[in-house]
Amino acid sequence: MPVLAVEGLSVRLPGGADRPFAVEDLSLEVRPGEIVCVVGESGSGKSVTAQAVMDLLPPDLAVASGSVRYSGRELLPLPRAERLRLNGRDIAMVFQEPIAALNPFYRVGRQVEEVFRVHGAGDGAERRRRVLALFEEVRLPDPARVFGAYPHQLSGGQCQRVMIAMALALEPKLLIADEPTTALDVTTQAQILSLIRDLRARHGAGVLFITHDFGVVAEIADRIVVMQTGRTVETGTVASVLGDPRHPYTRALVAAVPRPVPRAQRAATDARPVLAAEGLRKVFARRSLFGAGRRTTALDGVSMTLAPGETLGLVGESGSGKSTLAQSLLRLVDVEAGAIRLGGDEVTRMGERRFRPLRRRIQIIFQDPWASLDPRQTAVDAIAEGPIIHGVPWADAIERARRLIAQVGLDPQAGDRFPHQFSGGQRQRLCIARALAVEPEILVADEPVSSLDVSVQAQILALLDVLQRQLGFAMLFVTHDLRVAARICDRVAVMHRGKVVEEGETAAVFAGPRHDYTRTLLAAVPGRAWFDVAGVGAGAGAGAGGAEGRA
Amino acid sequence: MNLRFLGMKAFRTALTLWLVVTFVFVVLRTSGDPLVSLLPADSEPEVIAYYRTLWGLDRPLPVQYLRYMAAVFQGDFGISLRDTRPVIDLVTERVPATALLGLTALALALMVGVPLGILAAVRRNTLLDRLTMAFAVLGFAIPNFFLGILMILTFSLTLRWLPSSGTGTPWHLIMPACTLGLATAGALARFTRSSMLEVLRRPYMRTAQAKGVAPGGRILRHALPNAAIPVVTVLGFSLGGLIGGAIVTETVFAWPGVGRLLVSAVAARDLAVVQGLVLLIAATMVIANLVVDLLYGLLDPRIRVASVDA
Amino acid sequence: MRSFLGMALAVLTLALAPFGSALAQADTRPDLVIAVDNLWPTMEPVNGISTTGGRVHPSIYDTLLRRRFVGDPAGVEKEPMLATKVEQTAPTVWRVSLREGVTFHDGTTMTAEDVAFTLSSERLWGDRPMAPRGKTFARGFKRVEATGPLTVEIETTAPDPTVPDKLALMIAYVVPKAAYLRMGADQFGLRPIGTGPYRVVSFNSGDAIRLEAFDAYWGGRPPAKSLTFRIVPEFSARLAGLVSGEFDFIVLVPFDQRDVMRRYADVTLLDRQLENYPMFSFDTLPAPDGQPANPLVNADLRKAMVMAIDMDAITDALWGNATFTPSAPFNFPEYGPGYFDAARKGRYTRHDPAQARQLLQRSGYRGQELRWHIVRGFFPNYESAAEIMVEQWKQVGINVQMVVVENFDLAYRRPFHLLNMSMSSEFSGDPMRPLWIDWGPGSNRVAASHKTWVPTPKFLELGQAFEFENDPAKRKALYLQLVEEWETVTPAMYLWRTVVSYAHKKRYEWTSTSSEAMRFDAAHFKVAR
Amino acid sequence: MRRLFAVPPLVMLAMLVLAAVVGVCLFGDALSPHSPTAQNLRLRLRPPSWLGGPEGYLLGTDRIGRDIVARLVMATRISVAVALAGTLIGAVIGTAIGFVAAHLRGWAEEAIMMLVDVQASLPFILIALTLLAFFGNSITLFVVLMGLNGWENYARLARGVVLSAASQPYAKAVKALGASPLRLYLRHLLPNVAGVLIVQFTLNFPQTILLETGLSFLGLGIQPPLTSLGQLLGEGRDFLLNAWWIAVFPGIVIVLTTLSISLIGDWLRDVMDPTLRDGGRS
Repeated sequence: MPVLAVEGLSVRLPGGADRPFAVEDLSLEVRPGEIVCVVGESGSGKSVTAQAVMDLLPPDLAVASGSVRYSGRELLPLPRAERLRLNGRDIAMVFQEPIAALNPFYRVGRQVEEVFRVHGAGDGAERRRRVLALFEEVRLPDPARVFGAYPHQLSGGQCQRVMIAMALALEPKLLIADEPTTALDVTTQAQILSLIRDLRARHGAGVLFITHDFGVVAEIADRIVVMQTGRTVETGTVASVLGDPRHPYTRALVAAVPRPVPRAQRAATDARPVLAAEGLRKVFARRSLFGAGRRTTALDGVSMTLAPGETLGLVGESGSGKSTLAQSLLRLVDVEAGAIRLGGDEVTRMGERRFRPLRRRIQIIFQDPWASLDPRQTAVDAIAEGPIIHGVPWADAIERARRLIAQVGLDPQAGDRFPHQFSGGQRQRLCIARALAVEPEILVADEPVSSLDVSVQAQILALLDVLQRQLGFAMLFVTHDLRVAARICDRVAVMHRGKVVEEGETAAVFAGPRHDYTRTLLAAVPGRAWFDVAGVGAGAGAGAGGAEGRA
Repeated sequence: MNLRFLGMKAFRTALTLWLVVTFVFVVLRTSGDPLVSLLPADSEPEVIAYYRTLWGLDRPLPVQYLRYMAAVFQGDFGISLRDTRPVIDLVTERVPATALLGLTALALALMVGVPLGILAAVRRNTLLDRLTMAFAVLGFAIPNFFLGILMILTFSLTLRWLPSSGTGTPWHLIMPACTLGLATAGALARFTRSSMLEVLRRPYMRTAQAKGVAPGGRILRHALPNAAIPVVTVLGFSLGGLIGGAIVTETVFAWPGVGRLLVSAVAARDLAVVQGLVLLIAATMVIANLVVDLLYGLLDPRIRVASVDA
Repeated sequence: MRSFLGMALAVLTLALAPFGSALAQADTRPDLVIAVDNLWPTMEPVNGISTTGGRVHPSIYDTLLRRRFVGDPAGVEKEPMLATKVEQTAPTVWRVSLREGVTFHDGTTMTAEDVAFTLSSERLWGDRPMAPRGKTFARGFKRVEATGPLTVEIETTAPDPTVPDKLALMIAYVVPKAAYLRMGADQFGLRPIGTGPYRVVSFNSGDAIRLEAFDAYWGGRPPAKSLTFRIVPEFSARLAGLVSGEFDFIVLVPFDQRDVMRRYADVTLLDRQLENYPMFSFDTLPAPDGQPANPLVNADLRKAMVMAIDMDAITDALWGNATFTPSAPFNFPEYGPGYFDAARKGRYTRHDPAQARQLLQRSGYRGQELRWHIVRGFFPNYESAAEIMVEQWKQVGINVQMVVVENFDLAYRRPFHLLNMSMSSEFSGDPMRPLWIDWGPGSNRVAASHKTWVPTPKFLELGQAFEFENDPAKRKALYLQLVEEWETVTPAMYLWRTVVSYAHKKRYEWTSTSSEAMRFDAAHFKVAR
Repeated sequence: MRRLFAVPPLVMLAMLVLAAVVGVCLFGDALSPHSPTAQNLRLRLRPPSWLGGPEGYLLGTDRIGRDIVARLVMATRISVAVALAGTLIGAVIGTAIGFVAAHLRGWAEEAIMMLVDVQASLPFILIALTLLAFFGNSITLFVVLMGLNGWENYARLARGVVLSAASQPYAKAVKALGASPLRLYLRHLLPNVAGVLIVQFTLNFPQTILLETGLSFLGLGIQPPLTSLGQLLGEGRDFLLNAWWIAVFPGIVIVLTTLSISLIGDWLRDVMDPTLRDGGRS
């Protein structure tokens, strides 16, 4: 008997939304010891499905029809109190943001213990012993110390292990994991995925695993459910869906996944670098109310150069200092030591007023397309602002802005709209247009595709590629995703704890990483085995889904 | 707890107080001759001159300032011009009454405002929420002297349930404390509500639900402690509101506290008393805010316990 | 053990109960609570001269003589108090004989030394007096001396017929010399000691002063067991407290609230005219250099302004028949038939808009703004009257702007054209104080920084003659001439006779005085049968 | 966006009240045949005409026979004007100071925030009371004082939102384009923090009206011959038992006005808070 059987489930959205149902006519099954992945892009309804199973839906969403059976027992007609009793005991859940999912007010040990307390299991000493055993099982270092720690004292990976321990506490038959690794670094993600696999084997629970990442799916899934705008488009075993996708949407998605296969380096130039940094150092001192201030060394003697027209990838996990480096090159962050040369100009300590005209030469695009545009400025105004600042007459600037809008693949008529009227991918196109409007020699792209759905991501990467070829700017591409770096960079520099640990041509680094850390990173790329097996080469990128392009 | 941090805070507090003293001194001494209004209108010039010398008002302003600062530093706030008693005595004899009134009002505000705020947040967008918030806003939309007088006319004059004014029994405390506390209760209710709403949206609240914690436990054990932390910061500001309100409330109910003293000292232009009171009130507020800061740190583990990973 | 103790206590209580009730029955006098608007911070009777202090003083202290209000609301007669006799032994010398066996609240016996000190230069009129505010009222004193155990001699610089009147003033509240010198004036003001019917048991100037019956009072057992003057600033609270029985007396019932008071059957409302007249003075002096010219230097404008006002109608509207506007300047009924004539009319003190317009025409006034400085709450209804008067002036084309300020310091800051003042008619049996002391060369109106006029030579000449004239007929003639000279200048206009309203529980019988003083001795207060 | 126009009924009511108040301020003269200073000493303390009072005096007369309607119109105008001017002064000064603090950082910011602390550590009524009593009450000083009330809130708020807005990618991008700080603050940050400041305005405005009312009670508010709602209320408080209409009508106007603005402010805050707007659905 399946531990979870969902049949014809529909969840209604409140009036005024873009569609009537968040989830429509969904059916799926999870058997004991099986990992079922629900895959889909944002807005596909995969999280809502998980919430419906655990009765965690936000108040404005309601199940309209269908059935949810847990070990054969129909859940939907049960009273709320009864369903609450199942939570944590029979069905447990792991969330996306592990630190935020833990209550900051309590020590984590107590929070795990609460599961026992709520469901009336064991006495105080017994509960503590069991929590420590769980911590041991999820491979938390020094369980006794972790027991007494507050969430903010632990890393994201440690918190996710605590969450998993919490979920496993009462040996539930069904574990729901809602994007459990999305907020984690790639190496941590690999560890958590292997932990979940192990635990499934040991406890025999069924796992409903929600993710947007086909790499992760390839790593962990037994069976796959692909969702698009609330509907199931394809289900099947991992081999059948990944190896032979039937539905066009699935096919497009699979094709859009960037492969960790480096592209060929373009002809190397030995021209003078447009940008060079030497021995950059930056320490962030955080003053705290109690206890001495903490100091974090973000940049520890970093040097780099960027040749005209090339793309340098800056790869590293969170906290490695890659964004600090990117922003310090634009003088958005002031370094404490070192030198930055922009073309022939030494700009490290140049006065802001003198530096301002030079800013035209180096531009930046950011990760979050939602926050990167002034919400009260139309697209055209935003793009024209740079040229106007640098002395281009208003009419010409507007003209140039409209041209750029077309050039980044948007309808020029859409230029009079405000940012909130665009989708995420479209906004990122606008950001690119804004940066390019001042005709920079260098474009710094700080994780430009990290928050985008995989199909959109592929389009943006393709766009950058095309634009770079047309306009010839050099690009510093900051990313945590080796697969993305492989697709777009001529050279990569790997950063770890404020230092560049390895640098070289992309293909060379991927083929023969010299530094241990680089090797760990490469090994942790999810779905490596699948990519190797599938052997899908480069160039399969663009063309996924027609939804993005025109506004 | 970090000594350097405490030292910094103490230094800032002292600096703030010094600014307050200086500000008040400069403003009051440059605003006119206190003697003219202090002495009767038909005082002889010699009499005025006599008192001017007696109180040192004939000296240059900088000298008066330095003398005043030196005295304040030694805990001497001068002699009341009107009352001919040490300011410190006058003030300290009034502090208990105001403290009693203010703390009762604060307790009342907490007991009414916080539960109402929680209730409104939990039942967000229901009729209950709307009514609670309308009540909370009404709490500070009514001028408190008017509320006080209406209460006197209702509960003392007409119903004869409560004494109209003055001190003595717990009954005397009811009307002034309600009058003074109502606005604060409203503010607390509103703040608690928004703080609760903020917390209720947090992912850890969903975690608690996923663990199977019952709604009551989620509110009391998970949401409330987190929501209480920002509410504590509001208490510091509420104190200012309470002291400001006490000025009016004490006058309405003939409550012999600091507020009444201030009103009469201002009317009589009793410089020394006004200066002393302003300093006292500022010191109370600054110290209260310091306490709130520390309390905030103690309540919030994220501040109390430094991170260990690095 | 505990229950045994409890039992014992219960038995003891029962055993003592009859004694307790007997003791209680022994003193059935009421504990009076008087709700006042404020209390002056010192009870030193001279430094504390004020409305809010003067209410309390007669309970703590006795004067040497005092005006008798029982049976005569005008209080023309003076009765002996601590002095049994006051005689003029020479044109400038007065001998005061003192009552025997008077005790102060601290148990000491009053002697001539105490009285001489009370009136001494050391305390009142020297160079560095302990109670400097006494100077005004001790004008002309030259020597005060104890000439026997119970006699005191007072010598003045010139013959002064008003010395007995001065002995009924606040300066003559007798204080104990030794205690006063030991404590100093300030400390004494906080822990006052007098010979009066009640002694102070606690005094907190921000809250209340509590007095207990002084059963060794020379005038017999006081009629109340205790007095508490408690500050209750809000009228509503005073009213509620009186009606509900928390208070026995309240002061300052606003005139318009008297109807409300009358709704309560067990409350007696009492209006009392005081010897005081609120007024305003015109600034008759040319503006200092650099300031716009003062149109009020023209007497015709001042007279026009007086005649433009229907003062009788205003007084009637604001006060009903509780008070009146004098029909001519300084024509005050409290001075008796010698100086008062109801039929006398002032030359300008009447409402005549036509003549006002004529005078205005002649004055050359061109609508300049005239600022009227008014201290907030200066006198009841003063601002209301001002608002009405400003309207009436507007009708004839005079542009007056009332400027309500917080205190006298602000009121005295120029430029102002009209300034609120009051004139007291107290002090002597004739209009010398209001007419000569308050308008003569030594007065604030002439000498202070906020001076508003310069007396004419004729006024000075008449005033000096008036001050020392002992013959009643000549004195009256001089008075009438002085008034006429004053009117030719018209440096001020007065509004009405001050009236205050008290309310108390009906079960009390109480006699008020023509000043703020509230007397609670046996002659003035008793509980009705 | 879609909920922006779904105004709750209570807020709708508040808006109507506010519109009525504005209407009274603009066209109030039509409401009464009498001038606010015209007196009729024979018609003192008369009840509203619909309660047997004299014809033409819809809300009765005051202690010197002036028409309450005319007084109320004048008082509402002055109170609203004073509160509006005061709040605006405070908003402009406070916001500017907050921007400057956020821009300068370092010790200058410390000094400014210290000044904010000083202001915040004194109940404002204390400052107002003292200054008015010692400097004398003039309408100019009064408006300036009302302006000083609450500037520290704007300064704190403006500094806070600017600091957080300045770390937003769009601000960084604009800076990277080479925009001057002035351009960044005025063209980009100010419009984006305006919402927060407007909400603060709706909190500050009723506070200013109530402060004026409290000062009037203590005798330090607007002085005759001008009048204000607080002045009318303070004046009328002794008449509650025999001429209640003097205090009750101004009281109603004060309560309704402050209540309405606060309700609208609360609603605006909810509407403008994006985290409250979307339930956080994935």
